[in-house]
Amino acid sequence: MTEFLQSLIRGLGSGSIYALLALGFVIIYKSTRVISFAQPAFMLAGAVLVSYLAADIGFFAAVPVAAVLIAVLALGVERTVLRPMIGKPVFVVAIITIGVDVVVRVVTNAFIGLDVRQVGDPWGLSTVTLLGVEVQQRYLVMFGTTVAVVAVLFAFFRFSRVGLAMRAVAYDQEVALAQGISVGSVFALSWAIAGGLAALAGVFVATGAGVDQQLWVIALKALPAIILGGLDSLGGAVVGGLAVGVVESLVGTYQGDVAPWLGPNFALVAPYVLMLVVLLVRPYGLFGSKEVERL
Amino acid sequence: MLEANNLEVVYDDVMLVLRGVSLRVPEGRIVALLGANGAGKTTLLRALSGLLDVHDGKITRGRITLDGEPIHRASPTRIATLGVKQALEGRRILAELTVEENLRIGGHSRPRGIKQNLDRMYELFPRLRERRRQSAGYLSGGEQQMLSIGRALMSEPRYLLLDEPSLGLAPLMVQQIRDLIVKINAAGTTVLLVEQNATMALSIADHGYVLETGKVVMDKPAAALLADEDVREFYLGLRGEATAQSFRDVKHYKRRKRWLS
Amino acid sequence: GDGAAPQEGKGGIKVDFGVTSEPCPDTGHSDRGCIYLGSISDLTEGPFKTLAVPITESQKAFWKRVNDQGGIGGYDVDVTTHVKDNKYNPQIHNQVYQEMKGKVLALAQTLGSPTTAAILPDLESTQMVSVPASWTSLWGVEEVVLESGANYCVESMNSVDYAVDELGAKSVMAVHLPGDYGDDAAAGAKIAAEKRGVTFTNAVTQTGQDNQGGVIDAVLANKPDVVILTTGPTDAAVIIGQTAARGFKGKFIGTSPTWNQGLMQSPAAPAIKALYLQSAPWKSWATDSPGHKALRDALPTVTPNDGYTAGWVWSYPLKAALAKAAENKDLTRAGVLAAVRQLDKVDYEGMLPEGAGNFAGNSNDAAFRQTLIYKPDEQAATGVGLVEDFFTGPTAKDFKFEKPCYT
Amino acid sequence: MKGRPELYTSYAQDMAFLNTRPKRTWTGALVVVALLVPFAITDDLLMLLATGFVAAIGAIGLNIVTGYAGQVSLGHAFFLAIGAYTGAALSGDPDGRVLGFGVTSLPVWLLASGLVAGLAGLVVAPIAARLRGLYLAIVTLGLVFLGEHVFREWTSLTGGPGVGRPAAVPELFGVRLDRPSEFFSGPQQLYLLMFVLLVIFAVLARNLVRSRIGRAFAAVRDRDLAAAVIGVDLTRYKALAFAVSSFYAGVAGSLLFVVNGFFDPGSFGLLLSVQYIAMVLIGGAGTISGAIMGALFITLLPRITRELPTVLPFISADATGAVTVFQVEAVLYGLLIVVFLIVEPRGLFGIWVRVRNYWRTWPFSY
Amino acid sequence: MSQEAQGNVLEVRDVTLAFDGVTAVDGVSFHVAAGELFAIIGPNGAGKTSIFNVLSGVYRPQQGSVKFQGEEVLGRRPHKIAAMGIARTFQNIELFAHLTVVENLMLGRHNHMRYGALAAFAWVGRARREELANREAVEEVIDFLELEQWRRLPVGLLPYGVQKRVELGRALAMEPKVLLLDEPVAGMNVEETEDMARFVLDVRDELGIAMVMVEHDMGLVMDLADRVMVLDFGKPIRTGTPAEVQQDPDVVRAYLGEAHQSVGGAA
Ligand SMILES: Nc1ncnc2c1ncn2[C@@H]1O[C@H](COP(=O)(O)OP(=O)(O)OP(=O)(O)O)[C@@H](O)[C@H]1O
Ligand SMILES: Nc1ncnc2c1ncn2[C@@H]1O[C@H](COP(=O)(O)OP(=O)(O)OP(=O)(O)O)[C@@H](O)[C@H]1O
Ligand SMILES: [Mg+2]
Ligand SMILES: [Mg+2]
Repeated sequence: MTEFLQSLIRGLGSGSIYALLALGFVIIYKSTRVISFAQPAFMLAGAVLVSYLAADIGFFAAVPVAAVLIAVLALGVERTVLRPMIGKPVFVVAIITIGVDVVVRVVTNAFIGLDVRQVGDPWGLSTVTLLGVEVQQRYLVMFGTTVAVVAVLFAFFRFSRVGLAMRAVAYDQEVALAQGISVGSVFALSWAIAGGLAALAGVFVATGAGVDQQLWVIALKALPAIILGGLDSLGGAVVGGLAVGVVESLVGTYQGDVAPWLGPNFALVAPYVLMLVVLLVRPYGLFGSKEVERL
Repeated sequence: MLEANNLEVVYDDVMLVLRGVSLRVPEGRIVALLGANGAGKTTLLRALSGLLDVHDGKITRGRITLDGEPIHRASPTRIATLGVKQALEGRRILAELTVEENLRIGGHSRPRGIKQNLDRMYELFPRLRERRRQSAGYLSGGEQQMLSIGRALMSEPRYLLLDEPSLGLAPLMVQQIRDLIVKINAAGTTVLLVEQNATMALSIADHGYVLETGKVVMDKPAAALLADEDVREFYLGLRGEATAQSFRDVKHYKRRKRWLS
Repeated sequence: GDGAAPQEGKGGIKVDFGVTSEPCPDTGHSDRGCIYLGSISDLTEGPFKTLAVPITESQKAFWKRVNDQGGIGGYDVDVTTHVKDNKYNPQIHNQVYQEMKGKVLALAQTLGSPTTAAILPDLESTQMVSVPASWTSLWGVEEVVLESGANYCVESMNSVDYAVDELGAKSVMAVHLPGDYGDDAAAGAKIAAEKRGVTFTNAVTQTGQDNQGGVIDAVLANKPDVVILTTGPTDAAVIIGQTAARGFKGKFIGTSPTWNQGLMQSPAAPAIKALYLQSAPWKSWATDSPGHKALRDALPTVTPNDGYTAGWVWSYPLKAALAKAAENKDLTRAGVLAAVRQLDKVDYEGMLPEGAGNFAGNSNDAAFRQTLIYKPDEQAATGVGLVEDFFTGPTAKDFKFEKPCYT
Repeated sequence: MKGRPELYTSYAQDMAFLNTRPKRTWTGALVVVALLVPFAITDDLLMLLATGFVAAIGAIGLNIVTGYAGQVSLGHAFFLAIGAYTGAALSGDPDGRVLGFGVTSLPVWLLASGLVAGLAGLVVAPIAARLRGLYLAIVTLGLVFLGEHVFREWTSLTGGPGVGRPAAVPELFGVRLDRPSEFFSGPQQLYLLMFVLLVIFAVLARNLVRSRIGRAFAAVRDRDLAAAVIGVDLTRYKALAFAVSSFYAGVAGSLLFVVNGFFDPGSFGLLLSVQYIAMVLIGGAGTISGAIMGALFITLLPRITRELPTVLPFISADATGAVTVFQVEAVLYGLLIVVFLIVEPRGLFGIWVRVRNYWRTWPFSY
Repeated sequence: MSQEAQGNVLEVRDVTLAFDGVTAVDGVSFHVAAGELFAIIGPNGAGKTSIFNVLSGVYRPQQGSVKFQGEEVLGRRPHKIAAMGIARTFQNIELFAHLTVVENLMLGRHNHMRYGALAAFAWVGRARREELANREAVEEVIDFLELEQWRRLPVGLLPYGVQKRVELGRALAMEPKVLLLDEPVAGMNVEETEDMARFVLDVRDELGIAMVMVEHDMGLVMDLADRVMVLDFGKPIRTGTPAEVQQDPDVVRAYLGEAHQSVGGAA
């Protein structure tokens, strides 16, 4: 039982990173219908930035500063590269974000240098005991942060005009423009938020062992998460992220005994299996909104 | 006054669609804009509301002024906040949003009045009230048309550019829309009305323009247009005598008269 | 098509590919000819960039020193004109190799084993002698490949022997990345474990900090006395840190690419200091030997890193082969390969012990079988301090190398 | 219909494969040039072009499902992999380290690779038919990850990651095409082989897309509900698009590494799928010639970026400095894709159309 | 012409279709005789398009039956129904915007060709023969609807009125037995409406195809239709000849409004 609980809690821990990452993807998707493949690069850039800043201004100051700086970077990218693409086919835009990812990542890599860098977080690998289970402190912090971020975003989308405007922009930019919504500002805002979230997630990923070039790969875990949850649902991103984390962890713990024939490291692809199963039942994920179809 | 002067519009850098159009929409009036399909009516509205960009269109010559201020370089967002609002051709409702969300979007540039305006729209279109929580995409064609007009009215624009509002509406509903246009005009909204239903449009307009392949070929008070031979024949379907002829008799190819081509 | 018939070059030496009578671009020795060597390395995005960049830089310094000391048979050696990035991808590796193939005499570096495997048939058919930047046991049986020091297989055998003899291990576990890098090490560990009669378990993992959950569980479930670790540095930090945090008390011995001195600052540092040992094919940066000293003198400003050491050590056999070929008046590809066949020892200037660098004998006779053990040490230049000098464990001593360990 | 300005005297002429004179002239000229190229350039470039031709076959396949039928698939790498392993295993050495059956005849393993991959496509199709847009894209991406897992584990087939296995053996009528013969070098022969195969598969694809099946694909893409109402069986045509596209992927996969001679399971990741999507988009979705142009562009791009710094003198050619030439190359790769798509979102085909229209209407712009 | 004698092509009996909360079609029954032009009118949202969607298999009603030439239609998938011989046009034009006029019409003939994927790859032989034969058929439709000058253009670029005509052409190319027209002249000017009226009459008189037409242009409906059914809130409130329907006070109140008198008027 404790084995199960521990596995579950570890899953929720890493799941909260995936959730944060997934939120970034969802925010951009909600307002532009594009999956931004530049998120991994922003995540890496955020972690690297903190690794430089933390030495001077301390971890807790460095994280918000880095999040803001990466948000500004994302804004710049939006302004120069994405703005001209308003109204162009989304898949072309998605490929452009891949180009952006390459550029940002290569430049960031140059700043990583040859040694693994550290973000200097205060938690390290220390643990606390909760309900008789040892839990890493950093996981608790991540979980808390994710909850807080989601609460803020929810409020933002629920109670501000901007939330609805974002959705309108996503579905039909001309209509949005005709209503006096500034499509450009909506794009900029969503990229900035997504950039900030990516930076935050990057820092959390790096609290474990440090920053190296391969850190960005983790961002791909957000893909099954957003599909599971439904591409345009904030709540879905969180549920999806946590589900991916938990499935990965539980499968990792038990698959070796239950189904060894699936091969080692099956846990890493288990989220995709889960995703497939969910989509067979719900083609728009758990909470995604359905496309309207009528003649 | 909303005014276009000698406007030239090109799509995709190659398609010259408006060839020097001038048009005046004086404050407080209803101006009708008639013309065959493809004449450039929608293009003119897009130019006025700044939405050409989305369609790869450009104003290559001429200017547009709102109360004397040039606005042909302004962003659509800015033009909308100045109170010039276009109800897009073809309904263009946001299918995935609910009916009410569609209306709220319409009120984006006037957040304070949203509550009242919602009530106003539901009063005008009771059908929309019934369907308010439903995805707008499932509405019937005519209901979508109502939603599209309602959405445009949500921001209480000073200038309302209506692109074929009667399209797909039942006769009774067409009358209601006509009355509605008169009503909002009386309440202070200036209207530029693009219509295929010329009878309806000219019956309420003060002034009318006829557009043919990108040029204004007639520019007269509505009453004068109603009396014009050609307009009667080609836009109202009336020939000589006051009664419409039956569609059963139009068996033979009719030579089209054009002012220009 | 490509093709160059042997011709008479400078100093009456026979040459074909990649050797010119014109001087090298920027050595300033206008009286000498130039030997062009190619380098294909992982220089931007790939997983081994942090080793590859120092290796490449160090080799540049190595050959500059060779040129400064008079070059080879009236020629300077150029290793900067034909450097390419392979992104650790076999296809790209092959493409850039094809690009430089007709313009170089030999390869001063071909980084990675799957990447090198992609060009191996071509290396053989064109008699292109090359220096690998990897330690797989496959190279022992390939005569065009000039490996130095012990391979992963030997290194792990020695680590297991060390674990049994010095740490009293009764059980060992190999935790490694897939591919011949990891597989070779795991194979060596397995051979040694069988020979020494200790329990052996095997766990494959993947790179990525969040992907280590499976092996962490496996280590905790098996509780081996010693884990032979063959992963990337951050993977290692996660594995060591997390297992220690969850109560694991066994030791880890990692192969060389597993280590990065940046780990000393990581949250896992306490665990690493307590549990980690590192095996190595040669001595680290700060060692007192003529070769090491020359290396440090050649690169006075860099942050110490044993990537530099590796690049430097690996270059000696090629230098020896070129010198021998020049002596034979035959700097053609075939001539260099013939020279390699005559090399029964190489002077590593003390960086490897006497007897290293035998390319003349069969693979079993030629195999180098000595390894060192280091442990984390904050004071040391590259973060590790020596624990056990060059030794050959009983397993490696008796093992017959006739084919790669992992097949 | 007689006497129209196009001067067609029958529908057969109008519907012919190359129905205008410029099309015929251009295509003929291109073929001649392509056949002369191997005698004019170096082997490494030939090998690159040969790889580009193979990629073009794969890109045509992806274009069929994505550009024509509108089903965006990020799973192409998976089907390429199936083809690559089928071809390699069938033609592999029976006594080798990895699975091999010794069937070295190229037509046999080529067809088999296509069929096996096509079959895999059919199996996936029912799931795909339920999904739309990015949901489909990411689910097919899931295939790639699942495939990677399988190929990693199935080492007796794949040799395992980081080890790999030899690629399929290109033997035609008992002659090994990758080895030099009396008249040609290996790369020359491979170049010609791949070119001929590309021409064959491009013609077949072109025929398909102008047939009732191709029209049905386009209908499904533009508006699937309306397509159903006029009589197109959606499930069937979505499945067919997947199957045909996978068949092409299988064929391309089996050939893809023949030039290199060697591949490892790490090759079939997300990146490969993305590259193929990029080929289709950069070439111009929904055109066969666009797919070919896109494939050549993406295949040659790294080479171009490797050459660029040598003509830009301010970039140090140093591998180790603060800004290395390799970082510049990598950045250029990304930048070129970005700039290219911003300037011409319709891709190379769009540029071609623009150029053509320009000359057609020259000297009048409108 | 005696409709009873010729038998009914289409028989709709007691069809009810509800979406959560909305009953779009409520116990609708009607029949269409061979060669008849049957019109359905009614206020916006009355359920007219929904009936079409039921007939063409897009919606599945909760109850009722639809017999086409004696065969049950309900429960079949849309493409099967199309193959049986029911074609339609759409309220919002549903052409394939990127394809040319010819290609759109050829799509209408999708089910008149039988060759499969393998034949398509090769193109010679059967595929070629069928393509050519069907191309001839399509050109006849193009001729019939006077679409020559647009044939090669992508339909997305065509004027609205022409697109509506192309849509009619695509339906005709299917060689249906029953044609469903959903607001064929909406958004058209007088001129184009007249053209369309002429085509509709030609379809009936020259091709003898039975039609069901939904339309808000009362002039057109009253002039052309043989019989009219009026729908309100999903329920039929009156079925009869145009003259009968026009006089019905319920119809006037629910649908026409007082002003219609000046527009209508059959010859
Ligand atoms: N985005 C565009 N790109 C290119 N050409 C366009 C575009 N939009 C419209 N056109 C062309 O411009 C001309 C005028 O179109 P416009 O839509 O303004 O006409 P309209 O008078 O509103 O017609 P309708 O009554 O059909 O709405 C037409 O010939 C049309 O084909
Ligand atoms: N798929 C659906 N889901 C929910 N409600 C629907 C759906 N389809 C139609 N409806 C509802 O059913 C009613 C009838 O719609 P329908 O489209 O049949 O009307 P109509 O008679 O064609 O009207 P119009 O003349 O305006 O086109 C409408 O109120 C509409 O909102
Ligand atoms: Mg218009
Ligand atoms: Mg309707």
